[in-house]
Amino acid sequence: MILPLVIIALLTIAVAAIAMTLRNLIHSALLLIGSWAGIAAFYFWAGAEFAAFAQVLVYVGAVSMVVLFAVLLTRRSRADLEVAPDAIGRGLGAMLAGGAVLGVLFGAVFATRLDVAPTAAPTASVRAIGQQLMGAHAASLLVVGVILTVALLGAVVIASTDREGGKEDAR
Amino acid sequence: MSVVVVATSASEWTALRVVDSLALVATATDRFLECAPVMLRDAVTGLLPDPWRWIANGLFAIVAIFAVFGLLFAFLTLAERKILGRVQNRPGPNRAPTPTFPFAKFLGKIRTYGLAQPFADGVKALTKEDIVPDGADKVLHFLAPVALLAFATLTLVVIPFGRNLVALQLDAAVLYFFAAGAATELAVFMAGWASRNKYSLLAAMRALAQLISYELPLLLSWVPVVMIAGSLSTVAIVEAQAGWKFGFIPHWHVLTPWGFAGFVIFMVAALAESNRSPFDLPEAESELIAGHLTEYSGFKYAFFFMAEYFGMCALSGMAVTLFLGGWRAPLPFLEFIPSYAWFGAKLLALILGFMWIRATFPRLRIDQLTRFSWKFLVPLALINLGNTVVWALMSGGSPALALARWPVCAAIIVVPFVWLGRAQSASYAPRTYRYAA
Amino acid sequence: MLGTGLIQGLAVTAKNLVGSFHDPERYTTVEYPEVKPKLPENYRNFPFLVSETAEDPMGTLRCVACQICEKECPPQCIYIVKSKDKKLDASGKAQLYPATFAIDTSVCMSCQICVEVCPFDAIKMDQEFEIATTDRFHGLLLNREQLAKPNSYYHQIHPTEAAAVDALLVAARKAAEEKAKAAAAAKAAAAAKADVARVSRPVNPAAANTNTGQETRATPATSAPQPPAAPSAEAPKPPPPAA
Amino acid sequence: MSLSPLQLCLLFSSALFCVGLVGALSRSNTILVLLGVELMLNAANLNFIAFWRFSPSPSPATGVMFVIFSIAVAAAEAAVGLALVIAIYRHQKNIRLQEANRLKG
Repeated sequence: MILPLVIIALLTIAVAAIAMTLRNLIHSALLLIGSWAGIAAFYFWAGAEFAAFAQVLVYVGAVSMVVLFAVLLTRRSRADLEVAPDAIGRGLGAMLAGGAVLGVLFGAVFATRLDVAPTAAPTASVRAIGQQLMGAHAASLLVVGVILTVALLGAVVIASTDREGGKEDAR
Repeated sequence: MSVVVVATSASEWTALRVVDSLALVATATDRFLECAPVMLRDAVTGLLPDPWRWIANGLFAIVAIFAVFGLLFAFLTLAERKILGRVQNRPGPNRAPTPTFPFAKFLGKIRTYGLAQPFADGVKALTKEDIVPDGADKVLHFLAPVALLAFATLTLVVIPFGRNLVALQLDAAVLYFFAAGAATELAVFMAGWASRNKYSLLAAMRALAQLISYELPLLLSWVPVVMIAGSLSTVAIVEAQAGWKFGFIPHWHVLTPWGFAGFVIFMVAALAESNRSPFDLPEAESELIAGHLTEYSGFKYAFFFMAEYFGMCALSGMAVTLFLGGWRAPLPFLEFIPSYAWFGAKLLALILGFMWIRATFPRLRIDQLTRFSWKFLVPLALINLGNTVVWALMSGGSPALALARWPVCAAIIVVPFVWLGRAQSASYAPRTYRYAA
Repeated sequence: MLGTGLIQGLAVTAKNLVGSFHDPERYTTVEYPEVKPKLPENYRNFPFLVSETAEDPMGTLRCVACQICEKECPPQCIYIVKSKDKKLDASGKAQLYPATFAIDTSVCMSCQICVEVCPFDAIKMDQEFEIATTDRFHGLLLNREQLAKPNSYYHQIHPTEAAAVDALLVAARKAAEEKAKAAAAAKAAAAAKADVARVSRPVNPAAANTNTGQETRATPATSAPQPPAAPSAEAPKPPPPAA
Repeated sequence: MSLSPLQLCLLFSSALFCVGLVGALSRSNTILVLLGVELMLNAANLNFIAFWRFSPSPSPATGVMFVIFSIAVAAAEAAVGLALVIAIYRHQKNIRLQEANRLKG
């Protein structure tokens, strides 16, 4: 019960931490995809199958593709390869800030009494989720749909070139 | 006769636990052939004490899948080459001699229509030098084929190969299938990028663009099935296609207007997802010298090949499950044939179709490819979704309404097909060159 | 409508798929080592030397070691050594013969110039393509014995061409005979008799179409109306100056 | 002291959050910053699932619902963010965040 959780947690955190320190963008993107998969494993462990598959489908399947595309489309220049002079200071500051947040969060977790008895896992059947989505959360579902559409259009508009007469290949 | 064990808790997701005892099998069917696979499994794993049993069952399922599909892969490669040969009016590989080691002196070489070819290929792949380019990303270069094969194999476990023959019964099995399948493009990207070869990288980018484009129609095409069947579980979807109308027309989804359209869209998208021929741009040998496969040799290359066939089998198996009634017999009096034989027959028929298409059509250009998806398949799949809603709403009413839904739903899908198809056909018109005279 | 063309295409391939099982005429390939492909008559790869008979190829080589081909060969893959002695050829005339005739097929570019320049129709293009060898130096250097092939073989591989060549040779021989007869008559008239030794020709079984000695070949230059043989026929016996 | 599974989950998510935070703050590459933000978002999702899993009276699938919406929004965010990255790259030929400090094109 606990052991799989610990393994998943340690692996995910380790993979994410390594990803954040690597200089090779592709490697860190791939490792981050691994950590997303680890999070999906956690969902699976917690009994939220649907969320786990959604996580894999969206993150490992779609977001990762967009990230890799962005990496490939943005060629790195020489300036990116050398360590910027302020990188060390910034890194130290980030570590400090991160450590502080970590301390606060850990302190809060430890200080709070959360002695919930680990009861039987709640079930979330696909049917129940579907009924919730179409019933109680129908409005939110619509809003999310609108957000996604707008985001898609916005992304296309932002990323598209605005050259004059750019219709040369549009046949 | 149908035993569908409802998932009692979500964490109980491992192993073939559909049928846990011979008694249950006996209720499922009394024919020997039908329950032979499960009986075999129980005979093997029954020796173990109870706590180990589900692990053993799971291992048995894994071994079975690898054995069956590994062998199927071997002979599909041969079948593909044979069929391609026949289509081009030549006999195909027919020379690999069957090893007759102890009796070689008396028998000489025996050529069994090239049936030994897969094994010769396997030996060749195993003994070839494994070349890793000097500038390659060694880890990713190794990881890519392994990951690809792993993901392709993962998709196979939720397909019901026969009555009670599903390795992993999930509540959201169809979602699982496509989640696992979505990861394959990651492996293709890894292969292309790790090779440090411009062609491979181009192939990787093409693969990403293509797979993203075709993921959408693929996902949209099976949503109607889920709507009608009311479940994401593959077993339940097969269950929903049980029975015969008038005693001889099976209730398969492909035999409805929306189901037929969904099936066709699914198969076209599946062709693209498995990088098969009219859409095999990532490995286009004439323009990208085999793309992401360029820098692979030996067994890693064989892994890629194996993953392609596994993916093809998985997608065809999913199409069979979703649209062609799964393991069900087409006619009532044919039910004496075991269910897995029916599944296998349908699967092979679809794969044969894949090969036939490969033998026929030339490769698309990348812009035609993406345009075909975004401007044709996706709108059509969305319309099909609405079509299914109309179908479902009209089925509740009077018999006249139920009869009227056939022409209505057929029209709803055929008219946009013709209309969108006209625009598509225009876009494939002879290319005009801007700079050439 | 979109898709009709696709279905037509599928029908074509399906027809092939089914047809190839019951209609062997459809096959575009043959099962090679067992079944040899029928080569088109114009196919050529490397030269061979024509001999009159199959029984004694070395004795009946048409080649007189004139070395025109050796000099004309663009990649210079022919190597000829003239014999010291002379030997009676098919027409009974004493001729030189190649003591060594070697062609390096790894150098030969199959241009057929040697065939075109040969005044004696002694070298022709072969169709033998199974010439793989494990020794790339000596295995590909073909000597006189390996190159010699009988005229009947030439008829086998290039029937029309061989027939034309033989017709020319026969015509040339007839013309030569007539001329010889006329000359003999003139001689007889002029110098009475007593030269019987010259007249009798050896009666060869293949003589009907293969009696193609130097003499017959040399004569048309002056008498017979044969344009193709004319340019090279000016230098009959001695090797001509290399052009 | 013994930790309850819920506390373990929360520690997991807070650690993941901090990894994302440090990454987002320290790296200068825009893509990596975006990925760090994604990681933080995922850490928050973890909490939803953890609380849903271990709550005394789990209402049906509320936590899962939250996560599904969150994933959808995160996907939108990633798409727009990476489109922005490409726009920045097109503009200044690199994707260093420190140099993207002009509003005017």
